Amino acid sequence: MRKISLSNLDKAFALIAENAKLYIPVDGKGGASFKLWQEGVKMSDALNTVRSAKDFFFPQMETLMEFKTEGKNIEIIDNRQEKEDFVVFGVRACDVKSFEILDRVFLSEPVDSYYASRREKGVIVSLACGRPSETCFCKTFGIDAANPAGDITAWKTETDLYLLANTEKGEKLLSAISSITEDCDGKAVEEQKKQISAIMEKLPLSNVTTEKFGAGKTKEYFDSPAWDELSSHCLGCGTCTFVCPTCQCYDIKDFKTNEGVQRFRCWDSCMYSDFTLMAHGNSRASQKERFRQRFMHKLVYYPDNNDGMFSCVGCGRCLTKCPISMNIVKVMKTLGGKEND
Amino acid sequence: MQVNEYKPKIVAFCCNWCSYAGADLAGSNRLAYPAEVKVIRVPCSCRVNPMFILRAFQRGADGVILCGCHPGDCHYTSGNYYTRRRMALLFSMLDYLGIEKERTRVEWVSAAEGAKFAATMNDFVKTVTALGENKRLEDLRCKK
Amino acid sequence: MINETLIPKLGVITEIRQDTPDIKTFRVVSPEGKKLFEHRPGQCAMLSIPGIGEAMFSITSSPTNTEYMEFSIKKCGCVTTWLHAAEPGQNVTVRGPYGNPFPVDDVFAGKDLLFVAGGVGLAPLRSVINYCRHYRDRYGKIDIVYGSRSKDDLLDYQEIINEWATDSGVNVHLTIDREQEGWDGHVGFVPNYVKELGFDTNKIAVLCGPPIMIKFTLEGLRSLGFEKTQVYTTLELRMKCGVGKCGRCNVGSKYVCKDGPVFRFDELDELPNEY
Amino acid sequence: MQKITREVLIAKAEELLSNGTVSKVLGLKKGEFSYDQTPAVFTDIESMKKDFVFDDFSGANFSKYLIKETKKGEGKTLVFLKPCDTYSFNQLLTEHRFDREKVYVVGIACDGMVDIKKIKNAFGDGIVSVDATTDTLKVETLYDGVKEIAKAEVLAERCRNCKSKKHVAYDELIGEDGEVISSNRFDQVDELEKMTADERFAFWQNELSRCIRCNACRDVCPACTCEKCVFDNPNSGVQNKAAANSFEEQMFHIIRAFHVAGRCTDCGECSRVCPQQIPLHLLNRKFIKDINGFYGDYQAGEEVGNRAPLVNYTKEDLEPSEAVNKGDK
Repeated sequence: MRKISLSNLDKAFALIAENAKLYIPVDGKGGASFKLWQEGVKMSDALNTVRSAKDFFFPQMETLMEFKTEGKNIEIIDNRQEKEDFVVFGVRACDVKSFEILDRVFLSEPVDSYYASRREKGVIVSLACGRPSETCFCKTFGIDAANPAGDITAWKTETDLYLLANTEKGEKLLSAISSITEDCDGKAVEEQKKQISAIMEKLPLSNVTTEKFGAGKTKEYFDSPAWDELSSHCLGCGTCTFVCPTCQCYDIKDFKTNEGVQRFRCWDSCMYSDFTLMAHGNSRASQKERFRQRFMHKLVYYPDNNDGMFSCVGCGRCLTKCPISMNIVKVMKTLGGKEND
Repeated sequence: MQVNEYKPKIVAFCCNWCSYAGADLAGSNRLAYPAEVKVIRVPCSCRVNPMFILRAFQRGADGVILCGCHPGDCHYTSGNYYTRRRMALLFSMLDYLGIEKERTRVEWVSAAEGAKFAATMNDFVKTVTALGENKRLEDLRCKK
Repeated sequence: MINETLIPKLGVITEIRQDTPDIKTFRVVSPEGKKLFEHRPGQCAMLSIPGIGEAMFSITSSPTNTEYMEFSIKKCGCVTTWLHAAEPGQNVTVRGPYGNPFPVDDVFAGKDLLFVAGGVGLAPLRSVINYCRHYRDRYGKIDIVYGSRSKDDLLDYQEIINEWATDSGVNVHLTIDREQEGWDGHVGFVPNYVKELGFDTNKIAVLCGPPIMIKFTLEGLRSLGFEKTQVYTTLELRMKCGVGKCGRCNVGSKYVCKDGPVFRFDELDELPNEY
Repeated sequence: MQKITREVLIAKAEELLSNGTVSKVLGLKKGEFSYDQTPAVFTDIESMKKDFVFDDFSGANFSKYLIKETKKGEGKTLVFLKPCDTYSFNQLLTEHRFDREKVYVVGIACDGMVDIKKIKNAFGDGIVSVDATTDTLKVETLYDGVKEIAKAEVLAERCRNCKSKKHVAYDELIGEDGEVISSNRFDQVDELEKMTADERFAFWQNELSRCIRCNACRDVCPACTCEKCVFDNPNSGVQNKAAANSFEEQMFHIIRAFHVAGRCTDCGECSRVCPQQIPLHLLNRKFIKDINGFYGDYQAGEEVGNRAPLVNYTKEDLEPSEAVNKGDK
């Protein structure tokens, strides 16, 4: 394990930024967001960014290819480019876990090359959560906020930042800043881990469990009468899906530029009425079906296809952002029954 | 020597009954106005939805002008009165967002005012040329 | 850089056949005049016109056709309307094949087969029917029940009467919804016709057509003694990626594009009713 | 002024449910924390006593839900409306969005609602509970014990600039009715107008670039009740789920605000729900201010049946060129 004094953090950022684009969470209007590090940019102390870190690998909008059309002819232009190396610093345990969930979608055959190339070039430096929020429930999904995954795990104390490489990529990055870090023992980190674990136990949502959910439960919940009430006031906006680190549905659309056609992919939301709309009708006709799809996908369908892994990381973003304060915790508690209370 | 003179792209929405005829008259009277002005005929100035104006900018226009019958002379009695309110609010909003207010304009041009049409266009093109390219309401995808 | 499934191949429409008033069949080959890719019966492909959109269509031609692929397309939405206005020589982009085929080489092998189709529902089945006709000796008796609104709405009518009906061991039963001049065949809805014909249950049935037809035909077959494990169908939902990633064509935890479109009815029973 | 509490409202609901005036109650249901409340329909008083909640976090505007609720079943829906909600209520009636006969409105006095975001800005994450029974809130935090903060400091933006304490629609009032008050709600618009165009552009770029196009502002807006929104219509050419660049962000927000211009009652829901905290009300207020300035004072929803300024005109209206220059002052 290595450590670096917080006063030297800017130097470390400068060193990293020499070889790769470095993104860190920065405070701004409306909350923290990941921004490109430049001289003078200060890291945010916020627990989490408003948008999740999935943007780095699965951006809200990206061009897939272009076309030129002339008369009856079409020319297909594959303008994919080698991505640049980049480092994302300060990703929380929940968001790091979300990459694993996205990987299972985008890196399964056939591999999504857009996602894969970003994943290959990105180095994740995670940061343990010193002060989890009341909306956090990552523990529910077996995530340890005190010990996040990632290429490098970092712990921040009052004075120092402790760094531990978990992968080859991480080792490489650590060695790049070895001149300003020093070897150290893990005492301070152990101490912090204990503290964090103690806080996690105390959090109001620490008793939420996934016991009642998982693979093979489709029949049990699909026709539950609870969906009517749960979804009855859903606005059908896309806030929950767009702030969610694990929502990965996308749309592919064409944009006619003045020269040709750009085919792009953008985030889509199963909460939107046109998500499944076809020329002859809609297989999910009302908001109830759309709402059900979102939560069934996270709690049942995804586990069905991914060895029981849930597609929620308990980051709590939907809890804070939903305009009507409806969220996965309320869904789990309602469907799961009393035991979950 | 190559002269790289900036020529703005101007979209002029002209009402079918007055301003389009005014543009016609300007043509038949051989009154010159810049070729950068692309005229789009609309049944009434009131047909112009605020979205049309924004999309003209998106597609690369540097200035958008809307011409209709003089207030009181609308072929449909009151269309241009609504236009007047809508555009007043829209232009004020564009200004509020920091978009140059000189890029948008409404003029009332009757079928008899060929000269006014040409003069208006000349003046508008001059104004927009002085402003230069539209950078604040542009869609980069359309600017390759 | 690795291959990207979302990036399509270029195809050329070489021939357009007006099958019915609202269905055209498009023949597509590569710019070099070859077949674009190999597929199995029942699989689909994404056709697109840049700037208009991309949509999933079943490949109607049989895999045994080595020269070209065909798509029978009904005019109903944005892309299909555009395609209907296209002329031969038009380029399109194609990617695929997607989805699971009908189990023609294992489950179907050696069995009697019953195909039941309604309207444009014949499109995905035509590929299987022609495949089975091509390898005629591998299968038992083949029955085809096909119905449409009127005689003019029968897809591939010429092929049906000139080729399918003349094959030995292939029985074609056509029906139309209402009486029509010049039609001396059966009149009535497909599900009733299937019941009237009364097939023995020692066969595999394959259904495709409008949801209401599928529902009642399945009931009809059940009343004749068919098990759900003997009956197959093919589903269609809105798709964007074709590879189970964009997240919209799922029925429960199955993606129609990846795990389907071919399902057996007992498999569908395991899925929620959302298709 | 009578303090409106949960108990007062439950008692009123009990009375109206038991005498058959209403068959259901549209209200808020308590959530996981002391501040997250979800709209819900209660049909019996027991469930209300269990889950119904009303406190300083009950800021949601209920009028839009009435469109859906009044279409369900027979009987009247009881709804408690704050003064600002009643304006939206009237505006929806003006646009014939629901049947007035199917709603029973109890007007409730309001002394402003609290914004949890402001509490979090003050004390950070980890709010265990908030006691909002007095004008000084007691906030229990995970890390710093119990903190106190004046309610005035954490009032929601729209309440800080409340335009009216008067109910413009009700069947019954609890407490006394207030008056239309002169607010400072246009101050921020004035400030922006005083900036140079460059500064304004920079300001809005910073704000609008955060937009994630979740459509929450549109979906929550009581004035946005189109059956199919232009931004959901594939044939409109503007149906994009993600803003590709700054143009589309601007386009969406200009058009969204324009489509509700003259109908927006300034209820502030758009800004409340924005996950990126974009001050969307500043766009709506600009239109309101311009309408007042150009065509005379107009308050949407003040009376049922009022003709909105954008579907109205006078022969003497000012010219767009004058409007733009007038906006400067």
